[in-house]
Amino acid sequence: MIDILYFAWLRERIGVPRERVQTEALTVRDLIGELVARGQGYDLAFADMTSLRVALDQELSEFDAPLAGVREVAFFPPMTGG
Amino acid sequence: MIDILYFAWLRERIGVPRERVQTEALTVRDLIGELVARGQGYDLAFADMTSLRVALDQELSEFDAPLAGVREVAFFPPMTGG
Amino acid sequence: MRLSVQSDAFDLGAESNAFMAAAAPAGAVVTFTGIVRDNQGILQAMEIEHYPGMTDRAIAAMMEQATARWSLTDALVIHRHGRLLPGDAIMMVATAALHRAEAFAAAEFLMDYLKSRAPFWKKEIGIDGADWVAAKDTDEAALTRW
Amino acid sequence: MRLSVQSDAFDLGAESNAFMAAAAPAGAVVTFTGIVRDNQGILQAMEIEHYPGMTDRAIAAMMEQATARWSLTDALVIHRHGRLLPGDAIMMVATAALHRAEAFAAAEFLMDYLKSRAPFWKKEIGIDGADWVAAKDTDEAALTRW
Repeated sequence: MIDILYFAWLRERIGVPRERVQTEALTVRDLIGELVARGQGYDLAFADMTSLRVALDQELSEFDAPLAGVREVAFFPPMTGG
Repeated sequence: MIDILYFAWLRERIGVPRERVQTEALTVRDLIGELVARGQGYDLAFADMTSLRVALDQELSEFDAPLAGVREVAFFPPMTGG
Repeated sequence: MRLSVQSDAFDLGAESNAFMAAAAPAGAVVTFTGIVRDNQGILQAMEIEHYPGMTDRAIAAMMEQATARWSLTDALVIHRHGRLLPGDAIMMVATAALHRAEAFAAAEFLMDYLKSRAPFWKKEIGIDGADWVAAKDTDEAALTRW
Repeated sequence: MRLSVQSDAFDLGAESNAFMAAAAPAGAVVTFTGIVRDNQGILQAMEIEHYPGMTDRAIAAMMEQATARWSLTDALVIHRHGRLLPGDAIMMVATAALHRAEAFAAAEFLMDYLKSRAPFWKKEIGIDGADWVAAKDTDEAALTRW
């Protein structure tokens, strides 16, 4: 089981701020593939990968990063702090 | 007649903060020559021209600048504000 | 070094004075304050979302990097989240160093990283609707100078 | 735009808050504060001499140049003269602009010019005597970037 968090317009398109999912995905990219297959806003949320950022256990990461041992995955658009 | 002001260690070496002098000098450099000829600390104050700055009527200027019409000449070392 | 991510307003003056009082042996203190602009009256409010678990650790890592690189004697980051109004202060950074070049560089570094690497997202609530603020290419490009 | 050359102390916090309150439509405010360092306990006091007639016009000219070049919405310079003690604030600069890059650049520009082109001279009163602070080559060199 893995916790997935969504922020900003990803959260709005998917409709929930977080969910717990059962997954066999080996990498972030695999996980995105599983989510997109659900349709229902997930496909829209993940349509543009250039506007997508991912953090694994609260550290910025890459789409090819392995999910082994990861407890929390967060998806969000490019940050606009400051 | 022209007012001459001295600041920082120039003031200390010359011993007065300002004086009014009668001069025939055409340029700043000529004026410095007249002052140095007095000896008495003036020679010491003007010994190192690379450490000397001049302002004419409160605007930074050059040693070759003409003195015609100038009412106030100020000599001082490089500034250390901020 | 102090870091606060908060929904409450902060007092720039009080924070600046407290920071300066504790900045010795610094000779230079720089502060930056970001303010909600009203965009010629179009903006009604700004909502800032953040990722609570990640925000503190991401900013603390930036501050530690800046402190080591520019030998800061102290550093402060305050960043608000939630609903803000035009004219409100969004965030502030303060840096203290022996000399001005270091204090300025560290403050600019922290701002560049906060803009693009701290997990905040701004939404502008305008008279014609609401929209997420898009990240700027110039902000991403600003990181390359460090 | 406000400029004050004064012997009295100033309150960084109060000045920062007043500046920010009047900075609209700025989105970015930068302040710099210079502080007397004690140099590991060697320094007892600092005396700052200035050229009263020239100081205001020189600084006003720098501020006008910075305001035009970086489209500042406001600028502030306060510079003290007379006798200061370690830990005292010597001077402050504040700049307000729409975006952070402009506010930072203008503040650094003003600092570089104040260091080398405003008629102030610092004398350090130490436990072993008094000495005029020498201008640094690096400060003169800093002007070439503008």
